[in-house]
Amino acid sequence: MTGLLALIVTGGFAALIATVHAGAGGTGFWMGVVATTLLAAWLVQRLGDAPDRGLPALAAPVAFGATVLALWEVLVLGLSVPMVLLPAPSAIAARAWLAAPMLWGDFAQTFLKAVLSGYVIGCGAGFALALVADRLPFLRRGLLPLGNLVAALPVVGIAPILVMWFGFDWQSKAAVVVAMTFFPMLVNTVAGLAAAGALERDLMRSYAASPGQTLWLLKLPSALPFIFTALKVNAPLALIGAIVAEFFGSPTQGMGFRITTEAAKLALDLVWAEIVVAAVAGSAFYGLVALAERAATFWHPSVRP
Amino acid sequence: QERVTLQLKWVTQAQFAGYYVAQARGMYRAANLDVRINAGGPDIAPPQVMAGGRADVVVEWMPAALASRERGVPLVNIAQPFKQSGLMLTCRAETGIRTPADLRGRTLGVWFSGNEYPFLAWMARLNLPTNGTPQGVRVLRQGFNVDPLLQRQADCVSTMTYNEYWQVIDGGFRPDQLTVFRYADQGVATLEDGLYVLENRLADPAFVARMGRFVRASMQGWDWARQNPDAAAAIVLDNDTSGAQTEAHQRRMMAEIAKLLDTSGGGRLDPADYERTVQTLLSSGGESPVITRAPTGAWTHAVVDAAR
Amino acid sequence: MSRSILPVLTICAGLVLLWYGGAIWMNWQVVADTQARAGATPGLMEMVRLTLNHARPLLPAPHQILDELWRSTATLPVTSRRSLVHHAWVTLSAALLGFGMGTAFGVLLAVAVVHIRALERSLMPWIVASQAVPVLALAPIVIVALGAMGLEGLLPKAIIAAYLCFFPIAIGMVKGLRAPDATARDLMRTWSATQAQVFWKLRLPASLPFLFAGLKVAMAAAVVGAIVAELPAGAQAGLGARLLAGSYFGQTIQIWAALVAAAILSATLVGLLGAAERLVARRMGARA
Amino acid sequence: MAEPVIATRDLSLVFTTRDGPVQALSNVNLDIAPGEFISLIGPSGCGKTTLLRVIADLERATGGSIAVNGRTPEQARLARDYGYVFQAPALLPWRTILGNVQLPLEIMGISREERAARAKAQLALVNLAGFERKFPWQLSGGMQQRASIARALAFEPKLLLMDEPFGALDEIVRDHLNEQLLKLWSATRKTVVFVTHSIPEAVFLSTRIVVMSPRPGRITDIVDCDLGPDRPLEIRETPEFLRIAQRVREGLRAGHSYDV
Amino acid sequence: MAEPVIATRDLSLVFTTRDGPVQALSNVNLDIAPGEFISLIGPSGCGKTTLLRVIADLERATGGSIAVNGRTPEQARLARDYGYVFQAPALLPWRTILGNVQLPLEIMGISREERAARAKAQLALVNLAGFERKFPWQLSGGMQQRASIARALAFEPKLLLMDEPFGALDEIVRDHLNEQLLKLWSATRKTVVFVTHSIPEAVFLSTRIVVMSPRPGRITDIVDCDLGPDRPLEIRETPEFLRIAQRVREGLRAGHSYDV
Ligand SMILES: Nc1ncnc2c1ncn2[C@@H]1O[C@H](COP(=O)(O)OP(=O)(O)OP(=O)(O)O)[C@@H](O)[C@H]1O
Ligand SMILES: Nc1ncnc2c1ncn2[C@@H]1O[C@H](COP(=O)(O)OP(=O)(O)OP(=O)(O)O)[C@@H](O)[C@H]1O
Ligand SMILES: Cc1ncc(C[n+]2csc(CCO)c2C)c(N)n1
Ligand SMILES: [Mg+2]
Ligand SMILES: [Mg+2]
Repeated sequence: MTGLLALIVTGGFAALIATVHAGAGGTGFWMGVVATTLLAAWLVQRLGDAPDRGLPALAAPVAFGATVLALWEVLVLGLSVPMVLLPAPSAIAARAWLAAPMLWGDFAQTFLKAVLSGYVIGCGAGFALALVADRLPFLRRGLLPLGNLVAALPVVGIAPILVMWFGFDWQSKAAVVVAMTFFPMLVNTVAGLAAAGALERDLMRSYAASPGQTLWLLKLPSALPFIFTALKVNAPLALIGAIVAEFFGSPTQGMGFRITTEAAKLALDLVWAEIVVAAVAGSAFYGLVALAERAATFWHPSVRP
Repeated sequence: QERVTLQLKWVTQAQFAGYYVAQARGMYRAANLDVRINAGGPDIAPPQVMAGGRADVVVEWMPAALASRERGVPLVNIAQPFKQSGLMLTCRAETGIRTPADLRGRTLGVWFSGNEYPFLAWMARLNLPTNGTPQGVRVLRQGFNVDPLLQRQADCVSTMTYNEYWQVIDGGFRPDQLTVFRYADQGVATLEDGLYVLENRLADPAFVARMGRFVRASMQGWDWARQNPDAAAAIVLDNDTSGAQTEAHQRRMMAEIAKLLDTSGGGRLDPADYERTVQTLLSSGGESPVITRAPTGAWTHAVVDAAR
Repeated sequence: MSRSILPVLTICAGLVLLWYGGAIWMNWQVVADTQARAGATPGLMEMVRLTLNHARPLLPAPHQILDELWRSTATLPVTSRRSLVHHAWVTLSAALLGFGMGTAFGVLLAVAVVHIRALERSLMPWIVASQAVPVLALAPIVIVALGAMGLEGLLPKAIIAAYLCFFPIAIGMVKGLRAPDATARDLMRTWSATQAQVFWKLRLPASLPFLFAGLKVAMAAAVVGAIVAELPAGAQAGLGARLLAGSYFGQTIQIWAALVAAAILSATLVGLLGAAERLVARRMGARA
Repeated sequence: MAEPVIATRDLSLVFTTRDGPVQALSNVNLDIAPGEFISLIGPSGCGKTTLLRVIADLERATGGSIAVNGRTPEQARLARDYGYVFQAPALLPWRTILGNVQLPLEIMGISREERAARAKAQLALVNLAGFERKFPWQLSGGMQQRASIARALAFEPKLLLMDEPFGALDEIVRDHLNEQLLKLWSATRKTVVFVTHSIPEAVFLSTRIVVMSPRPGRITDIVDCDLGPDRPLEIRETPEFLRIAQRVREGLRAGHSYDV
Repeated sequence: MAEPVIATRDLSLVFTTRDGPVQALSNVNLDIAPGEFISLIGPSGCGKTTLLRVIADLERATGGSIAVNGRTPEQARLARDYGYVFQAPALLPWRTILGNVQLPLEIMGISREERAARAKAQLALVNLAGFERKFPWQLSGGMQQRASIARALAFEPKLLLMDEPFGALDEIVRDHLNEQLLKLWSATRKTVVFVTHSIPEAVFLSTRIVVMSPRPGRITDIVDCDLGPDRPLEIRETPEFLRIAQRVREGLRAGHSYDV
């Protein structure tokens, strides 16, 4: 049944896309669009209710994404939206295919160098400061309000300064990522370290456990759900930070560099190809963190079956 | 009164004094126009604004305008108040750079977003690769200011005669401590601030007539600004909603802008300048060229003629 | 609250000292260069004085920033375009509207995801992907597109702020709404409570710690979003416009003043959220 | 016999865990008539809680069948046929004691005044008057347990499932609550399924006692307990009472893995 | 008498809550000698847990004084003088049962092999062999309680504080564990402070029984329980045993607010 539905939807969109590329329009065409979209929504709904593991779990988001892409193609071409506002997915894909080596170079520059190093340092620093603050109430009361201040620094403000300090290459972008990922980690870890139950704290106290032992054996495990929340929020954030930072000076490579320079030249297909790379990389990064979370917090009610 | 929306290419400053003067001193009103001036900024691409239907006429540099034409937003130059290019490369003299040949092996700050093509054309002519090899030059994408020069991250940076150059001076350099290469002197100048509209709208005679009045009033504004630079700077300052501009800086900018203007022809584009711009852009190479073939119909004198 | 005044002051004092040291160290080279070009050879004290009062420093000294802040707030009427209060207000209004919209959307999304399995599977991955899209790249398109639909002024900026801030709330809330343990959920089941009742009486209260952590991050993100959105909106006014203008004219001190203003703005807002959190926690019987 | 309130046929339940399946219930056959007071007794881990959870539709059986009031457990749950006292108090930490006891009443849409009145009456019954405005963590373990009993009684279900409700209480309070429960039961003819570890308590309260044994959890004995509806505390010294208690104890011992 | 392990003088504790102070302990005077087995018994909410928590330095007294092994409770806690079985199991959900029982041993820096050996031995003692690799939420309530007892025993403290450790267990397991505890106690001459609600259990195990009464929590009676060290389960039928139990019951009833 689901298979048949998927077949109909796929066929429907294929026909629509062929029609629109041939330049047709009209009432019948738009009714076809509406009907196929409704069928696709039903399909996504069915797939979403399927069992949890394996291929079916992937089918739903894929079907949803494919629907969005097909609609995008049909609408952009059908309504003849100018390319400088929104290019069609087919145009983006064609351009991405041609520009693949360049996209890879940009990805390596921005993601592999700036994002990863900045993410590790930023999350690490937020985490470390949270530990210190948890240990020293004096620091907690003094540092956390100041931590809030750092969080509030807008990227567009710090990026020019950090470029000035750390130079044009990826180091300054990593510094921006550090500044952006730091605060979510700090806030969440502090909240997480406070989440251990009173009874469990008493238990550790009764063992005269050292603060380090209490931290390691009790507080950190119970803080994990919070820490992973921060890691997840930070994954796409780090990517945005690095890209935006490249707007303020960069070598002649990088995703942010390409996006701004090509946008100014109205090469929106290349801009979108770059955005797609960013979205895929960000989602994959997030997905990895989410997998790690499932493994590490198997005991939490939100994960436990 | 007929409405006209003008989209500038950059933030409110004396670079656009003529339009603000025409508005403040009633030249638009006298031409029976109600003109709304929208400031630009680093994230605003005037052709995109145009394609979104949010402007009737835009101020743009010709490389970007030609690029957008090739990408399906057919902009047409209707007037060219700026005759000269103000773009230059400014170097610290202490690095030993005296002539273009000395640029080999140096780190240069360049503006991108379409402004890199005259630069690439120049480097191609000098036979200097731009890929960072020691035989060539190392290129940095420069932000909006000259900090890389002051902080010695670059040996040279891009500047405009009317703006960034003076920031370098304010940063503690004397003119004799700087080596300056004007793009115009190197034969790679491209046309800067011109007025552009969408091609299909020119089919409408009423629109052409309206633009004619607009161009004429704008040129009157420019003419007045050229003759009264300090007063023009004050008018610009009145229109700065960010409250960040200073009077001294705007006066200096206005004085420099005046040197780039040509108000004598009523804004009529010189086809020779256009040809030189196209040739420069086509000879620049690069991995994603700004234009791949010589455009056609990218300018018209119809509006300027209608303005007579 | 009052307990934290002394620690904050102590740490601030330490930071200010560090900052002065940093300012001398970082600005040394530039000052030395300038002096050398001018042919002067100042003594040590003179050099220190110059590094702490440089007009285009790598790192301005705290008193320079305070001075600029004072000049641009206290000495001008708040309606003046040169007043930082005016610009802060422009940013604040967009940030608050965006925060409101983002919070509403984030919470609704979390509620939907927790209750409708199909949504979590199909929509969630795409929401995540959307967050990896650099806003600053999309902001101009968003503003142009919204403008074409007739939306101008506050709303486009607020939408961009909302786009940045709904995500931390949604992620935190999904976790929080699922935090109640099995016994509590079983309890509600035995009363065959409706989904709405389970939500209001169990899931929502249990999610509040997560919600507040998310709100604080989101508040900061909303301010950042409002500032980012000011650039493609023409950088006419607001702290973003000040940042851009400062950067454009190399006015480092002005950048820092705008940065500090932005930081104070959102720290105040985050602080208010913290106070609200404590209030709610008290009402919910948290231990002293 | 009237239509049974609970009827199970070869009921089985297997938990699948990472290191293999755990058989928690195996071939449980049990009919409970309306108005009966059934105690489940058996060693720790023998499946008492699991059986109660299956009745309450909190766990789905993996074999056999079960009917509650002639319907599926799910239908019975949705019809709010039963009240459940959990083994742990499970009070919501952000609600006061009064708020916790009122919670089911709120959910069932009972008016504000009646809610407060009923909740207060139940709290008085379990001797917690004066603690209405405290939060759970301000109460002792036994007090929390009593609050959770009050919560289950407050909404007056026809079928009561109670999982060791009096485990954390001292003898005196326990005797008192036993009497109250018996009074309530004989006055309202509720059906009660009651898990306990105390043999005297089971004998004192029940009409029948179900003895279970572990690994796999199953019923080993069902002891009739016909002491009549009128049971003063002193009945616990009668030979009849002691005889039944002895029988239960033997059943319990037989199912145990220790050789005591 | 040797130097007391625990000595309190006019010990008082007042909780300040939002709606006024709660006097949980009032003028408690109690000396416990080394090797004694003291049971605390009293109505729910009378302060038994609170007294245990003060001894364990988990709560600070607001009046009077207390010494543990001649030191302050804090020093005693830091010296790891005692092991504590809480009223609720308090197992960490991310650790297996074995991991939970090993937790104190890990904290005290005992080697990996010994840790595992000791933990396994204690789990066997409480009849949880075979459940080492399960997680807490996979165990029944009584099994969790037993795991928490194993955890406290595993690190072999000289002073054991036990808060209703056997509340959730059936009679047979309870008898078994009572015997085990008694064996352990007479073999090692530990000092035990034991909270229970079961009068027979208190009499069977203790050298002295402390009867408390609530509002404010105070000691109303201390009953000597000189049954000698050798106590077979059958001792519970002897007249001596029943006499002591009766005395405790009366003390308990006197302190109660019901007029039963
Ligand atoms: N943290 C607290 N804040 C306020 N009051 C408290 C707190 N802890 C306990 N109390 C009160 O102190 C009194 C004694 O409580 P405690 O836990 O010591 O009783 P208990 O004798 O152990 O009872 P049970 O047998 O029910 O466990 C009770 O009235 C309780 O409400
Ligand atoms: N969620 C679960 N996953 C795996 N095994 C479980 C789960 N819940 C219970 N069990 C197992 O099922 C068996 C029966 O457990 P149940 O809770 O019904 O016992 P019980 O008779 O209530 O014991 P107690 O008197 O100790 O509460 C136990 O062996 C237990 O380990
Ligand atoms: C993103 C971007 N960066 C720099 C420039 C260069 N530029 C062209 S005009 C102008 C103002 C004159 O001072 C500047 C800085 C640009 N066009 N776009
Ligand atoms: Mg149970
Ligand atoms: Mg207690």
